[in-house]
Parts: sequence; C-alpha cells; structure tokens
Amino acid sequence: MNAREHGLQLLREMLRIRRFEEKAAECYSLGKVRGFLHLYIGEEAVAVGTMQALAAEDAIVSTYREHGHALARGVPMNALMAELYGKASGCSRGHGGSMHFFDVGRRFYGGYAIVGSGLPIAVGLALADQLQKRPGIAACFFGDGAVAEGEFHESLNLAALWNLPVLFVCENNLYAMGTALLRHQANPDIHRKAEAYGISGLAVDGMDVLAVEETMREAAAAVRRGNGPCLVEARTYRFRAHSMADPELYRSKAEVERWKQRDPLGVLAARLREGGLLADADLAALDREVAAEVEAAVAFAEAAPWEAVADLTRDVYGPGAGG
Amino acid sequence: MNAREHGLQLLREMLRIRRFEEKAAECYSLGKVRGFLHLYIGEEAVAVGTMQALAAEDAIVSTYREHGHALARGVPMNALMAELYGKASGCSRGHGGSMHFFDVGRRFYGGYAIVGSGLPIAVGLALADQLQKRPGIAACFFGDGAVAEGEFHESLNLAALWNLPVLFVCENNLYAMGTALLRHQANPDIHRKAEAYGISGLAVDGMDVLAVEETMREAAAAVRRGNGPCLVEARTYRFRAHSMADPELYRSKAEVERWKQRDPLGVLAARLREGGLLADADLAALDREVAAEVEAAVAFAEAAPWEAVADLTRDVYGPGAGG
Amino acid sequence: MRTTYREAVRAALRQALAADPRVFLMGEDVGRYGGAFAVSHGLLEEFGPERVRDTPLSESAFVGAGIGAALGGMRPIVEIMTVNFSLLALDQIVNNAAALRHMSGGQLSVPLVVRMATGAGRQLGAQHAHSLEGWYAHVPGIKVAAPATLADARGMLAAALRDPDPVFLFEHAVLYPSEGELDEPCGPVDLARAAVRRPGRDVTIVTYGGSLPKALAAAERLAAEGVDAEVLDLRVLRPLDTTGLLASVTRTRRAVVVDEAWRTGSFAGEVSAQIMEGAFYDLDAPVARVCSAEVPMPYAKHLEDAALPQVDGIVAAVRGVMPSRG
Amino acid sequence: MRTTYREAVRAALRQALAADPRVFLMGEDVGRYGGAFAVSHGLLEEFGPERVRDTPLSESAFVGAGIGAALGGMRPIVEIMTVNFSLLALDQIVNNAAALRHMSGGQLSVPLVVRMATGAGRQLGAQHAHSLEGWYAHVPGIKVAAPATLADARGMLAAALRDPDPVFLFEHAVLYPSEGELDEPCGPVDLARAAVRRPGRDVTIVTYGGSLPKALAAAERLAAEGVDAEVLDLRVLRPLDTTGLLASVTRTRRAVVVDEAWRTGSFAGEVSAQIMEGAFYDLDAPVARVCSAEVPMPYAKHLEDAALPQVDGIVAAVRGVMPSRG
Ligand SMILES: Cc1ncc(C[n+]2csc(CCOP(=O)(O)OP(=O)(O)O)c2C)c(N)n1
Ligand SMILES: Cc1ncc(C[n+]2csc(CCOP(=O)(O)OP(=O)(O)O)c2C)c(N)n1
Ligand SMILES: [Mg+2]
Ligand SMILES: [Mg+2]
Repeated sequence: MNAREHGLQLLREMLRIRRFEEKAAECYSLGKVRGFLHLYIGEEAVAVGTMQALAAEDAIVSTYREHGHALARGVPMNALMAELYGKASGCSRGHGGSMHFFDVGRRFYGGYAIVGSGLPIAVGLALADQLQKRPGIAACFFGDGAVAEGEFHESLNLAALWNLPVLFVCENNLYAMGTALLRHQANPDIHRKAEAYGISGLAVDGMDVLAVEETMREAAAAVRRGNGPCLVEARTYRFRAHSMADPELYRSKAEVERWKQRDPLGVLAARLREGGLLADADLAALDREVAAEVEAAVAFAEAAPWEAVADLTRDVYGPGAGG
Repeated sequence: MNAREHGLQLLREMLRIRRFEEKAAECYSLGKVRGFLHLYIGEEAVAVGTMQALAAEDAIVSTYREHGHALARGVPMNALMAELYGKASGCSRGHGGSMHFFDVGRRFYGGYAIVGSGLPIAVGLALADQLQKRPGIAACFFGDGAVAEGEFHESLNLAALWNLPVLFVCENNLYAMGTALLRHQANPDIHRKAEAYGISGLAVDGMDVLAVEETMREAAAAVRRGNGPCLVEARTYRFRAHSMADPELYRSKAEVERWKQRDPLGVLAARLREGGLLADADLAALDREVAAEVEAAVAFAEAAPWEAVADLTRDVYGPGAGG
Repeated sequence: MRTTYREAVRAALRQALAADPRVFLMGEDVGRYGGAFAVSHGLLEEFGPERVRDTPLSESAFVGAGIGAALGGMRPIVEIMTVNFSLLALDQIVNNAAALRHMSGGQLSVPLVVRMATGAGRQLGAQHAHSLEGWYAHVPGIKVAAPATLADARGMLAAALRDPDPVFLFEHAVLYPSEGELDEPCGPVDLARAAVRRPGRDVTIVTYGGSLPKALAAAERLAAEGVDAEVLDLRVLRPLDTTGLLASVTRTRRAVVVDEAWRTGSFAGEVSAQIMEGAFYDLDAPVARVCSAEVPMPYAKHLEDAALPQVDGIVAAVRGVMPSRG
Repeated sequence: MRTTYREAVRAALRQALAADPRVFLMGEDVGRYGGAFAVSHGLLEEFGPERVRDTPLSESAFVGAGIGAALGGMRPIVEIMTVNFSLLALDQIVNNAAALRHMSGGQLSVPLVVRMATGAGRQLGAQHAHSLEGWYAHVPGIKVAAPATLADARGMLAAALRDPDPVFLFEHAVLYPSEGELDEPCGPVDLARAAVRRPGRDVTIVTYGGSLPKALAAAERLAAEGVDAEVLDLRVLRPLDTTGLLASVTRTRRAVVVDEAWRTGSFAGEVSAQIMEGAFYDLDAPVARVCSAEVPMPYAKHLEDAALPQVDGIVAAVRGVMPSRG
C-alpha cells in the first residue's frame, strides 16, 4: 500500500472513531445509550497508530475508554453500536455496554472498568503465548491514572522478570478523571518508570498518528524479537469530558482549545495535504463513507433484538460446567 | 558520648538482639513459644544503626521480623519475651505474638505480617505529623520481597507526591522466603527505584552498623528538613532460616557461611579493636550483662499471667464505642 | 428545610470539617472534580487542599494512609469512590483497620471513617454494581452502617467521627438525588438501633440502604390489599440490632428480608439465621429473602431490572409468607 | 495406600502436570522452597521452572496473570499461599475471573484453578487466621470447594481442572499432616454433592473443610450419650448442594452448622437460611450455629482455642437442639 493509500487508511480509521463516538454521545442524550460513556475523541491517533503495529495473532486488552481500540482492531461498528444500545446483537450481547466490549475472534480481550486491572490479564495472555511458543504479543492500553495503581508495578515487574511479550501502552492524557498528572504522579515522566523494571521505555507524540505508528512498530518488533516487554507513553489529550457526567471543573476551556489545535485528524490531514496526498474530494468522500457506516450501525442497533430475560443467568457458568 | 562508649553501645544493642533471639529459638523448640518465629539474626546492624538516627517523636513501622527493631527502639525485653510466651504481660497482651509487637508509648506502631501492608500505615503516620506540624518522621522497615507488592509502589508515590516525612528502609537480605532477589525483581537495584518517584535513594552495607548509622543519619536529616521521603536499601543477610519451618532448600550452606564472615557483631568488634576501643574484658562484661537481661526476661515471661479467657473479646472495640 | 441525600452528606462533611481541625477528607477526585457524585462539591474551595485531598488511584495506599493518620491522632474521612474499588483496599481494612486495636492488646485505636457509594441500578455493568455491605459486616473490629434516609445521611457521619473505631458508611448511589425535608439543627444519630420506617401488624419487611424505598413502596401496595406490613430499616449492619429485629418479627410473626446483594451468602441470610435462632417459635411462616439474581450485573436495562430486587418481587414474597386466603 | 492430605494434593498436582501440557503451577515459593506447606515439594525438579513457577510477592498480578493465561488457552493452577493474602487479589477474582464469561456475552472462558490454605489453629495471630470461604461462595461465576478428606484433597483438583470456570480450592492448613488410607487409581470426584460422612438419625451436623474432624469427634461423643448424629460435609460451597442438605435435615429434623468463620455473616448463616427456606416445617428445633468468636484471632493458645469451634462446643450445641430428657 503506498503512502497515499496508507495515509487515507489512517485518516479513515480515526474518522470512524470520531464519528462513531459523536453519534454515541447523541444517542446518549436521547437516552438510547445509558450507563457510563467515556469518549476517546482527541486520542484517536494512539489506537489507530498502535494497531498498525499489531497482527491478527496479537492479543489486545483495553480499558473502559475502549471504543477506539475496538474499532481500530476491526470489531464491526454494528456490533459496537448494538452493544451501546444493550442489544443481544452487541459484541457482548448487551451484557457489557460501553465499558465492556469483547471480540474473542479478533483477540480483543475487552474493556476493563477497574483501573489497572487489565494489566495482569495482558501479562497472562502473553505468558500463554510464550508457554505455547506462539508468535503473538499482548498489547495493553491504560491511562496515566492507572500508573499509580499497584497493579501497574506488579505487572511490569512480572512481565519483565519473565521476559514476556507485552506492549504496555500508556495513554497519558494528562488527567485521571479530574486529577491532573502532576497531582497524581510524583514523577510524571511515565516512560522513564520502565527503568525500575529494567525494560525499555519510549515516549511519543500521541496526537501524531504517523509518529505513533513508527514508535509502536519499533516497540512491537522488539517485543516480538523476545526482548521482553516495552512501555510506551503516548502523550495525548481528551477533548471531551471524562464521562457524560463530568462538569469539567478541573481544567480551562483555553487549555482544551489549545490541544484542539493539535487534533490528530487535523494533524494528519495537514501532513497529507503538504505531501500532496490528500485532496478536498478525498475528505468529502471519506466523510460520506464513514457517515454511512455510522448511520447503518445505528439502524442495525435500533433493529437488533433484546436478550430474553429468561436467559438472564445463562453464561454465568460454562456449558457442561462440572458438578 | 565518646567513640568507645558509642561503639560499645551499638555492640550491646546488637548483642541484645542476637541473644534474645537465640533464646527465643530455644524456647520455641521447647514449645513455650509457638506460631511463626522469624529470626533477625545476621541483620542486627540495620535495626541498631537506623535507630541511632531516630528520635522519640519519630514513629516506627515494621514487619513480622521485628524483634530487632523493637529491642533497638527500647521496648523492654521482658515485655517482648512475655509476648512470645503469649502472656498478658506481653507488649501486646499475648494477642500478637512474635509477628505483632506493639508499644504505642515508644511510637512503635508494630509488626505487620502481610508483606507490604506496613508501608501505607507509615505514610499515614507521616501525614498525621505533617498535618499537625509535628517534628516527627516515620521510619518504615520492609524486606526486598515487599518491593514487588503494589503497596510499595503506591506508598512511595503517595509519600513523594505529598512530600511526607517517611524514611523507607528496605532490608534487602537477598531472599523473599525461598525466592532469591533475582527471581522476584526484574531490576534488583532496589534503591534506584526511588527515581521512579522522584525521591532520593541510597544503598548501604547492612552488615556494617557504623555505615548504616551514618547513612541513616544523613537520610533522616534530609527527611526531617522537609525534603520528602527517602528510600534506603540496606544490603544484609539472614543467617537463620526464614522461619522455624523452613528447610532452606533454596540456598547453600557455603553461601550462608560466606555471609557469616561478615557477621555485623564481628565486623563492629573488629573495628573497635583496631581502634583500641574494645578489650576482651569489655566483651566478656557485655556478654554477662546481656545474658543476665535475657535470663531475667525468660523468668519474667515464665511468671507472667495469662489473659483471662473471659476477656477474649475485650478490645475488639474501644471504650465507649458509640452505638 | 428541603434538601437531597447528596446535600445532606455534604452538610455533614462541611460541619465535621468546620468543627474539628483533626478531620480531613481524602479520596479520588473529592477536590477539584467535586466528587464523583458531587457530594464534596465546594469543600476544596472552603477548606483548602490540606483538608480536602485528591489522591492518586491507589486505594490500598490511601485507605492504609487513613488508618495510619488515625493512629497518628487525626480523624480522617476516606472516600472510596465506590464499593467496587474497595476490593483493592480490603487487606488494609480487614488485616489492619479491624485488627490493630485487639492485636495490639488494646493500645491502638483507629478512629477512621470510610465512606463509599454502593449498589447497582444505573446500568454500569458487572464491575460497577456490587453490594458488599454484607462482607464488611462479617469483620469484627469495624462498624458498618448504611444511611437510607436524609437524616441518617447527615447524622451518621458525625456519629461515626465520634466513634473510637473504624466506621464504614455505605451510601447507595441511587439515593443521592432523593429529596426530602430535613430540619436543623443536625447532630449525630445513634449507630446502634434499627428503625421502624413504617409500623405494621402483619409482616416485617427487613431491609437497609438503597432497598428501603422499594420496601416502603411495596408496603403501600400491600396496604391496598389489606396487608399491613412493617418496614424495618436495619441502619447498622455491624453491630446488628438483633433486639430490634426480633422485637418486630416476634410481633408480626412473619418476615421478608430485602437485600440488593447476590442471594447466596447475602447479609439477608444472616438476618434470616438470626431470626431462626431468636424467634423460631414465634414464626408463622419461614422467613423469605428477596435478593439479586446470581449473575454478574448486566448492562442492558431490562436485564439489570430483572436481576435486582423490585417492588413486584417484594410484594410477591410477602404474599408468599401470608396465610393463603380463600 | 497409607498417605497424608499433603501428599494427596501433591499426587493430584503431579498427575495433572503429567497429564496435560497446558497445566502449570504458579505461586509464591511453590518451586525452590518446595511450597510453604511442602505441598509442591519435588515438583520443580520433576517438571522444571516453566511449569512450576515461583512468583514475586504480587498476588494481584499473578492471580490476574493466571486469569489471562486461562483466557490464552492454558490450564493454570495458581497457589495463593494462604487465604489471608488472597484479599490482595480479590479485585481480579471478583471483577475479572468471575465476571468475564457473562460480561463478554459468553465469549470468554476462564478455566483457572486457584488453591489456597485456609483457617486458623496454628497460633499465627489475627492476620494469618482467616476463613473466608463464605465470601468466595457469595460470588457467581466461580466455584468454591473445600476438600476435607484425603480423597477430596486428591480428586477435587482433577475435577476443578476439567471445569470450564474458575474453581477455588480451600485446603485447611491443619489438615495437611492428617493421615489416612487412599487407594489407587485416583480420578476426579464430583464438584456437586455434599457427602454424609457419618449417617445418623437424630440430628445433622453440617460442616465443611477443617471443621469436619471436629464434627466427627463430636458425633462420637454424642453417640456415647445415645444421640445419633449425622455428619454432612458440604464439600462444595458454591454451587451449594441444597438438595443434599435438605434431604438430611428433613430426615433428622434438627441441625447444627459448624463453620470456622466469624459467626456474623458466616456461610453457616446461609446454610441456616436455606434450611429455613426449604425445611422450616420439618424442623423440630431452630438450627444452631457453632462458629468462631467475633474477635481478630489472638496468638495465645488458650485464647485461640477459646475463639475457635471446638468439639465441646459442638456437643453442647447439639444437646441444645435435642429434646430435653428427664
Ligand atoms: C480502581 C479504580 N478506582 C477508581 C475508578 C474510578 N475511575 C474511573 S476512570 C478514572 C480515571 C482513570 O484515569 P486514567 O487511568 O488516566 O484513564 P483516562 O480516563 O484518562 O483514560 C477513575 C478514577 C475505577 N474505575 N477503578
Ligand atoms: C502479602 C503476603 N504474601 C505472602 C506472605 C507470606 N510470606 C511471609 S514472609 C514472605 C517473604 C517476604 O520476604 P521479604 O519481604 O524479603 O522479607 P524477609 O522475610 O526477607 O525479611 C512471604 C512470601 C505474606 N506474609 N504476605
Ligand atoms: Mg488519563
Ligand atoms: Mg528478604
């Protein structure tokens, strides 16, 4: 795939996330989507850039802010929108909602809503690959806030100690809910914490999808080569509130506006334009294409069936569960 | 106090720990002391050297291997031996045993038997001092194994973030039970982990009580000055088994013998002799003195009363507990 | 005065902070964010960052630090955003907060208050819907209370701060917006007795916390059918007011226990067992339980509704223990 | 063949490791140390460090890694040295291990086995004496079993490894040295039914795990008094064999539940509640409980003995539910 095709591909993926979430927020205000809804808008370059470095055999573990990771991984938008609607056609049969997308076929091992609790899972998935001599690596996304949890420390030490193929991706968006990085990290230089575990740590501009892709390819390759885990800090920013309930008292509109100047979609579009790889017509076409996909997803979700209440406790235990 | 007096004082404190524990082990084989008994023998220089840097207003938090810390802090040997016997005259009324010595009057906040769980307690004690503008600092002892626990990470970050007066003392005796340092720490350079929290970390020869004292005075002074917490790694070794149940399959006799060449009591005695500060007569006198104290402690413990069974649930809740 | 459960808790916090310099509030986002449920909104501005402290995401460390600060003479109020995250701090709670006084032979005291939101009903899925009050009530050395009314939301905090031992207050998230009348002045309430929220002759509906409104609604429905149900709010799960519980049940001779926890191993089971032990010969029917279905809480509304205790289910359970009429 | 509970567990581990390459054992000191209770002694030498893995002190991470490895196709056996330390891993257990299958709409399966030593009686003090089986039994999505006999110590592990869901095995530390006869060959046992360990007509003593020997001793003492007690070993706490429980109690019409946990909120309460719900009209006396005193476990032997269920207390409780004679 040439540079233009690749560039358009990255732009398309980021746009799919952007439009999907704008629609999700709209559906939320209409009461069709409920519970917690954490938007990824502004951070799209991290998910899309990282996925370029991952293969089908790799496993992915994410957080409650995982719409972008699921979409970039190729989980069908229909299944995701239906999940937000709580329908049985959702990627988790409506059991999970926004915070718990799963697609085992694509090795998307899900959204975890307890901060930090996905890290040990990723370590275990990597251990399974190592023990079965499989080529896969485990990519684990988490936020800057998760770095303060004990599980961050325990997981990095364990993965490093056992030389496990884990790509730890910290999405540093400068806030843990309303708590700024400097008020939750004594040493805010997150990627440098890799040294405490004797592994390599990298930092990358999380608003530049090409930079993210390059860094992640490098990091993933090293992990694949058996160099053990790697910690990558992607510096990004959340354009929207933490969740739909957040009054955003903790940051200024000006700060948000400053970051919007570096909108990852805008940054890439400009870069492609400079290179003469993007024309207005391309953008318009992308917009139409993605808008259509989103509309189709909403139609699918609206039409999808509900799980029968009679099946409430099905899937609590597995088939033929002994005893 | 001149160099000779000070040297003899340090030697006496270490000898008191050594003889107390030898006697405790003897009582254990006689069935008079039960439960878990973790001996500190070989590590005496760390407790004794550190206590030189602490004042009455400072708080101390320790582990289940805390005989040495309690003795060096000045908790009466009688109360400790009675506690090992499970008597009501014990420092914890026989409720705690070897792993749970307490003496609130001396701000000895106890032995904690869940590895790593003392660290947050020390952070809180330091926070109380800071908020009440008291001069005290909190000294927190823990082992190399505790460094792998999430609470180590969370506690150091919190103490550093809030600039709390905590002296974190890691007694690195190279083993977590039967697991060697290199098999539980991806990066075994423990004091360097301080960097991840933006605080200072120091390492010291834990078999040399004078070196420990010097380093701890330096560290404690910095903490007192308000420079925030400090992490000191004392490199030491456990001469005895992890506990009375440990068959010691994980290390060689030769390794233990090598370390015994650096017995902290021998190291100090030799140093004092070189300086002409210690005569055989002094040693003999010390031995007699300490032997007498230990014998008295045993006599006290033997004669001490048992807590009445009728009082079993007293002290579960405080006096005038509301409700 | 007209107010809400949320404002009642905030008023109690403000009063506690104003009354005692040893009191401080710490937890995730209690400060600049204003509290995940806006309970502490405005307190940072009023009392400053020393006394209203935002913590990192480190539940074990900041709960343990609360224990240490209490040992050090402070009166910390630790907010764990929700009970779901308290699992990460259970070691500090069970092995330190609850044990230190006795384990030290009575030397130590841990005057700590821990507040947390609890319960389901907001479509948050399996990891954000726990009701673990019953687990906490199992642990000697701590006290466990569940304010279900505005008066308790306001008064239990002051009572907890007076207590020499760790007190855990469970605030059901669904109650925060609930409105009602509350009159000044506000002092502490007792942390000892269950309260009859609706007197009745025919049957006792025993409940606590977020299930109280459902129990009262069920009682109203039953009244229309001529069943006069008493509604007993346990208020404090540990120490449990067994006397008050047995007094009501021996009077009505029938009981239904409503508890949002999963049925097996729920606190409702403990209540049933205590009735068995203390009022067996006074019972005209076996005690029934209305609890949550044994399933990780699903996100979809119709499934979550089906999993949780509802008014219909309570009414049906009460009918089940009443003598069947012609 | 003459063997011990410890050796029975070891035999099961060896057999499992030999039979299935997906099986591996991980935990603190399971390897070079030989296991804190010498259960895994020799397995490192036999199966190597890849399959018998010493972990750092990181309960949350290695239990979570066990969950992840199970998701990845392995059959991990995670040893948590004792239940006391499992508090540090409860988030992984409750929010991940138990929830992932349902939360993912049935896509994920977590075939994980977690073993841990439990219980008191060895003078280890308040932080090393917990009996939290009842807490685990509260959680849907996992299974909870407590081998009390040599046959179960050996057979439950194989059964647990066949199960598609997380199974938690609680081995009472006091049982490890217990001796008995066990005959080859050893296959899996069921993880479904309670077992009558001693048939009797007059009363059912319901128990599990470490309390079984005490219950049997009490039954012998009672036999001498002419009271023929049946001893029912629950074996599996989740899913509970309610049918087997009710079958025994409806036959004997009297029951005493023995459980080493603190009384309030104990699993014994759940058992009592289920008897209330399923056999109320068949009872001749209220169900009694013999549990631990509500105190952090003290170190001193006489105090620990007084705090724990003992044969005398069980005998007295049974007498209490029998009709008073002469
Ligand atoms: C253990 C735990 N504590 C608290 C919460 C509540 N909570 C949800 S998200 C969040 C902030 C997490 O920040 P970060 O890790 O930076 O991720 P971000 O939301 O910025 O993507 C908090 C405190 C939680 N879900 N889990
Ligand atoms: C959380 C927890 N896990 C496991 C144990 C069992 N255990 C007791 S001591 C110990 C080793 C601790 O090693 P270290 O911290 O180096 O201290 P040391 O014994 O060497 O002084 C272990 C695994 C425990 N007490 N707590
Ligand atoms: Mg963030
Ligand atoms: Mg050590």
